[in-house]
Amino acid sequence: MRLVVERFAHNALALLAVTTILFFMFRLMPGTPLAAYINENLNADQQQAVLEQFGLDKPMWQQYFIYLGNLAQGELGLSFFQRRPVLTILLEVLPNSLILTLVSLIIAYAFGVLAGAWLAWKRGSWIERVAVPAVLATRAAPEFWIGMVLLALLSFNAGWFPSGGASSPGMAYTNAFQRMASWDYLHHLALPVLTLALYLQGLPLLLMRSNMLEVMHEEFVTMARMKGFSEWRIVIRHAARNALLPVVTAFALGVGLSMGGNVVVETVFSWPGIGRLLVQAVSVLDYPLAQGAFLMIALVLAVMNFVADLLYMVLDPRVSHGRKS
Amino acid sequence: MILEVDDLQIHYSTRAGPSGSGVVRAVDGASFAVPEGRIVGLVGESGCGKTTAVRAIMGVLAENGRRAGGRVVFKQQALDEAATKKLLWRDIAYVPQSAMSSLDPVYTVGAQLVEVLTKRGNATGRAARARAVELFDLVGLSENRLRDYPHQFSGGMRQRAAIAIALALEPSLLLADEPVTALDVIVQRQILDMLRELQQRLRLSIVLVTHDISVVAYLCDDVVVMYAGQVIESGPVRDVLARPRHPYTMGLRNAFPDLLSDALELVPISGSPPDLADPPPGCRFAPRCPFALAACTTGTVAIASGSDRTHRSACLRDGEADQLRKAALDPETWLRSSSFATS
Amino acid sequence: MAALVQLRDVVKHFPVTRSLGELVRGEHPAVRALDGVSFDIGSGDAIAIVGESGCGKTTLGRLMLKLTEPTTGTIAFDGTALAGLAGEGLRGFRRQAQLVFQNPFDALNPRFTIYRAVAEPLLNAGIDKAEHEDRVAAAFRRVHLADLDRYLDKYPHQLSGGQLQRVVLARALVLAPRFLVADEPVSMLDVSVRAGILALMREVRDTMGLTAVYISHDLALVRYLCGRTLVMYLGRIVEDAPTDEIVRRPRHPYTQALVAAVPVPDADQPRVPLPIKGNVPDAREPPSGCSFRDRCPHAMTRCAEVAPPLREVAGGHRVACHLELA
Amino acid sequence: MAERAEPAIPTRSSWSLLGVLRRIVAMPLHDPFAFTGLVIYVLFALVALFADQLAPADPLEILFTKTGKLAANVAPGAEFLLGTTNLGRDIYGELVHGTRSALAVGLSAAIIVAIVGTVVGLVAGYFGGTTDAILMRIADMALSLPFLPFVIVLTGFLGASTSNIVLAVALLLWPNSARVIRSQVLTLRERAYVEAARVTGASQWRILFVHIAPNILPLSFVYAAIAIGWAIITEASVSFLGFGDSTSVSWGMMLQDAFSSQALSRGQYAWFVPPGLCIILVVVAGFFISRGYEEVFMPRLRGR
Repeated sequence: MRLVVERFAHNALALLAVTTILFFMFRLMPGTPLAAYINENLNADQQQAVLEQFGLDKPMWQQYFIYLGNLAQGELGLSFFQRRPVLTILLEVLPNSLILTLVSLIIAYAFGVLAGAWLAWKRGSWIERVAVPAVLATRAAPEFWIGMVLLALLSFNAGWFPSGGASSPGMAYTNAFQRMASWDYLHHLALPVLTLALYLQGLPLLLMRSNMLEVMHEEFVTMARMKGFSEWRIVIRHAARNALLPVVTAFALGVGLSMGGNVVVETVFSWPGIGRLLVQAVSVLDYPLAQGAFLMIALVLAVMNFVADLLYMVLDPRVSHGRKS
Repeated sequence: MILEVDDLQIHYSTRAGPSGSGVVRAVDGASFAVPEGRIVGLVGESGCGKTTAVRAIMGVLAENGRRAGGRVVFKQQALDEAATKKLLWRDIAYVPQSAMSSLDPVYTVGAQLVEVLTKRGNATGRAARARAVELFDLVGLSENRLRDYPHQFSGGMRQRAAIAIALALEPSLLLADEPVTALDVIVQRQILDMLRELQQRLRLSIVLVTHDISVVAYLCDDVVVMYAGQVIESGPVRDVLARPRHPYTMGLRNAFPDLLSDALELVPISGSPPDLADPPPGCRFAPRCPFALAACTTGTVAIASGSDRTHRSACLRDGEADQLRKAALDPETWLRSSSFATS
Repeated sequence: MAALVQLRDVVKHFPVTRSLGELVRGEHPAVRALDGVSFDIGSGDAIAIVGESGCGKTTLGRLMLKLTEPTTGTIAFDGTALAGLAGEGLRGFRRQAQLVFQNPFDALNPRFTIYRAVAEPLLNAGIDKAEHEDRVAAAFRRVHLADLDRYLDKYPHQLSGGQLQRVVLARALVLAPRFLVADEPVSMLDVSVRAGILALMREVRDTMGLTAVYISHDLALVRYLCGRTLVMYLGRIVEDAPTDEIVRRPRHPYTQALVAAVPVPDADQPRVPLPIKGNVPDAREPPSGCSFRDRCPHAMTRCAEVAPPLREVAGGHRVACHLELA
Repeated sequence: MAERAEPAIPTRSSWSLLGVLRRIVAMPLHDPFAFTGLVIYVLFALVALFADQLAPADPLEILFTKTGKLAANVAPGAEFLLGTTNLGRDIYGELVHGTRSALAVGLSAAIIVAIVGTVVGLVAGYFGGTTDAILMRIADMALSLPFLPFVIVLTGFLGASTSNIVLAVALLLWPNSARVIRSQVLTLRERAYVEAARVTGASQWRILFVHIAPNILPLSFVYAAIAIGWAIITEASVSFLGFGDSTSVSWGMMLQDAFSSQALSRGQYAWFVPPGLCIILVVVAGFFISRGYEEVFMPRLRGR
């Protein structure tokens, strides 16, 4: 329990630090600080409202606390261009990003863990000698480029998948849930998921492989062998269970990391997610929206960091159960 | 005899170096037997092959190791790989040196005990849990520690838990590899006393691998002394320690501290054990032996029994054992190393 | 004879990570590695510090070499308090006090040749480079690594454990120190090699007139090295006496158990039951009063109330036990 | 006594840091992975050096056919090895010149990461205490920033220049190496031979630089090699998103051009496949080299 609180505090502090960095980044940008919040396209009333809301006429340190207060209430300002509250826009696209990320991560990790364990078992074979450099190459490939190649081959050339977006034009749904459960949505989701999964499987695969190789030499695995257990039981119950520990942490961290990486994949496939939103906002200098999107990604990262810590605690009794004797 | 090891050869392949052939003969023709219901100490210095021999019996050599020859016979049955697999843990169990690294860190000790009982024995879950309580009681651990993880145990308790797991399926032979080496002297004594008591109560036969002849003297009935991959002396502990017949055992006896003896001198054996990738011809101890003759450096010396049939030694000058033993008590003897070492 | 090393009420606490509750209550839990240790080491003496793992003996050795600082209490070397030493004073102390390590395989920098390793103290002490070769050669002769040139350009991994420990000893002796601490100097070595290193340590101690401290868990070995032995239990000295007294007439119940537990290489040894039960308690929460009382066969009510002080019960024999003091 | 042969044994007088450097340089010769990586690096370095000879024309020049029409979307052939873009630029020329910016970005980020990471890791690990706590909290902070979004925001707002990208990458990557180096220093500090150096009176700085740092150097190289890859991928991603430095040719920019001008739907593989392969090759070379170093210098990871 104490550890849980500790890790929570740790991640919360990190998030606070990120928001602080962001605040000063926007203030220290070239031009007047006002430029970051007020766009000449807004009418006078709107400008006045923003001025007051963010305390832009007050000293910097007061602005900082007003900013934190606003954040705490989910008040992220108005988008310059959409003229809508930033939070509303973010919440609209967030599910798309989360679905994309989670689905591809689950596929990537399920595959990576199994294939990694298998490669460890195949150690010294020609398969391993070919597979390891090949997997390294998938880690070295830019995600967006994988997406481009898949798009050209499977969408434009073969015509199997739509080339972008989250739903075909003209489709109407009664609610968001129904839309996401539809075949059309899944059809659009497939290529971005494939791209991300292809990129993401490398880390769990290589991690699992090297952990397995290491754990297989642990004395407790040899002991399991001496006890006469079946090879299956030794590999799964003892070796893989221990080798999995660091991979689980990597999974939760991967959610946060790939939320960042999604930026490019979402752009390639015009996937209406938070990453694409960030890119669009930055390119049109829509500061409130860019800041909001960035913070949302940072928040997901912090939450997933915390989940990673919790998972590790659950899985590793050396962390969760203190020393007794 | 419950266990007979005959001419066992274990080779490790290593990258060929300038000095070696690339094959390390870790165990090179070792033979010994374990009589039913006795505790046999397998002693020797690091790298003499004692641990390798025991792990070979359990069928778990490192990947670069292989059994290059010899026979292991358990209760009249020759052990090949398949036969070993069937016997493991049910008839022959193992107590490791470091119980910390040999227990799986992510399961409770109780779960690991139950796993053996249900997957290798034929106990049901409920029966296994009841038996686990019994076993913990047997080794002097409280049953509520069954729910604890290995890292929550102290060193001595972990060793007790490892013994409980070894005894789970009521094996008749226990191979214990340095089971008390990492422990403090008081805990060590507690574990040794417990092993002796369990051995008598459960009619166990035990092979105790150790480098410590004091532990052998305290616990064992018989002793097998190994040097450089070979058995050089064996017999009842009383005979071997009081009247060693092989110069190496004599030297070891002189080099070993004794809390109660009046002698205030420890005498080292000069030199160091040979490189097992390129062992010297003849008796492997000859280069360090103060009594070596020219004949010792050629041919091989088989282990042979002397006048009393149970005490065997592998020394060309076995006939002069009594005179050599007297000379060996004089520290001066060991100061001049073998004349064949340098020539 | 004047004391070369003097320890007074030395306490060393290692802080442990605090729980949230302890944090709120403002508590500072700590492992009491040493809990009020006082003794003197006369110039030229050789004493042994004996005890089980976790009793604080290694911490004590590190404190005497100023490798760590005591929480409270004072340690003086040749009349100077170690606490105040810095700069030139500290360098002067380093020239006089040396350490021999437990694990010779780790005590030498794997990237240094044997020559560099042994010459390093000379370099650090600012001794003229022209003298280095001669002094290294002299140190090698002292540890009987006779054919010098065979070793100088070797790296540690090319030597055996016994040879390495001789090199470690040579490095400790190259500055001709007055004080030597040896922490389990032979426990990592093979039995047949141990005796040689022990004999060598005794020899250099005698010829160089060193004051020496041997830290060990092995009473049987200590007997060959030291005239006087301190027995430690949970951070305290429980008995301090000539080694022969400790071995033949131990007075503290813990020492008695320790002596009884040591096996001897004799099949006909007496097998007396151990007069002790249980395990060493958690050093974070030692029992009140005498820290040995919960395992002691003679424990009385008084033992829980007052910690027995270490007092002289016979000439040169000190014991911390109410039974002996009564 | 078995004597293992040690390549390049320094003599009694040699300085050990030099010895380590020599081993670092000699290492790739012993590891097939690292060797491959090194060969790839050397090849790309040669291409970057001789870019003007390999593709003499200005890569941004707009080409016309003999009839005076824009030479747009010409298929690969003898005249244009990889064809031309929709704006009539020679793809092969862009590819060759793009090597320069890729290597420049990669190497400069790697150098910053190696230096900052090593210094911070050494100082935090060796001196510990408050210094350590502060440095590690800063590292935590940098690590909790979402990587690519941060680079995008920084370059998007501060201006799209190569140096800003390098700066952003370095800002986010140093904590990884600093943390690993710090934990390595922590274990080294406990080694008996480091304690031995203290007992024999070695100064703090001598211990840090003579006894500890040489063991850390290979790690710095590992992380530098990885940073090269990350920087190049990041630069490509940022360029692809349109926040790149528009004054120089880069592989990322080529990919952006291809993407935005519908090269994908036209199936102009010769336009967008080669830059991607180049990125993979350079980045994977870094991975190979870092693996090689890990295997040689961190035996724990060695596939026994």
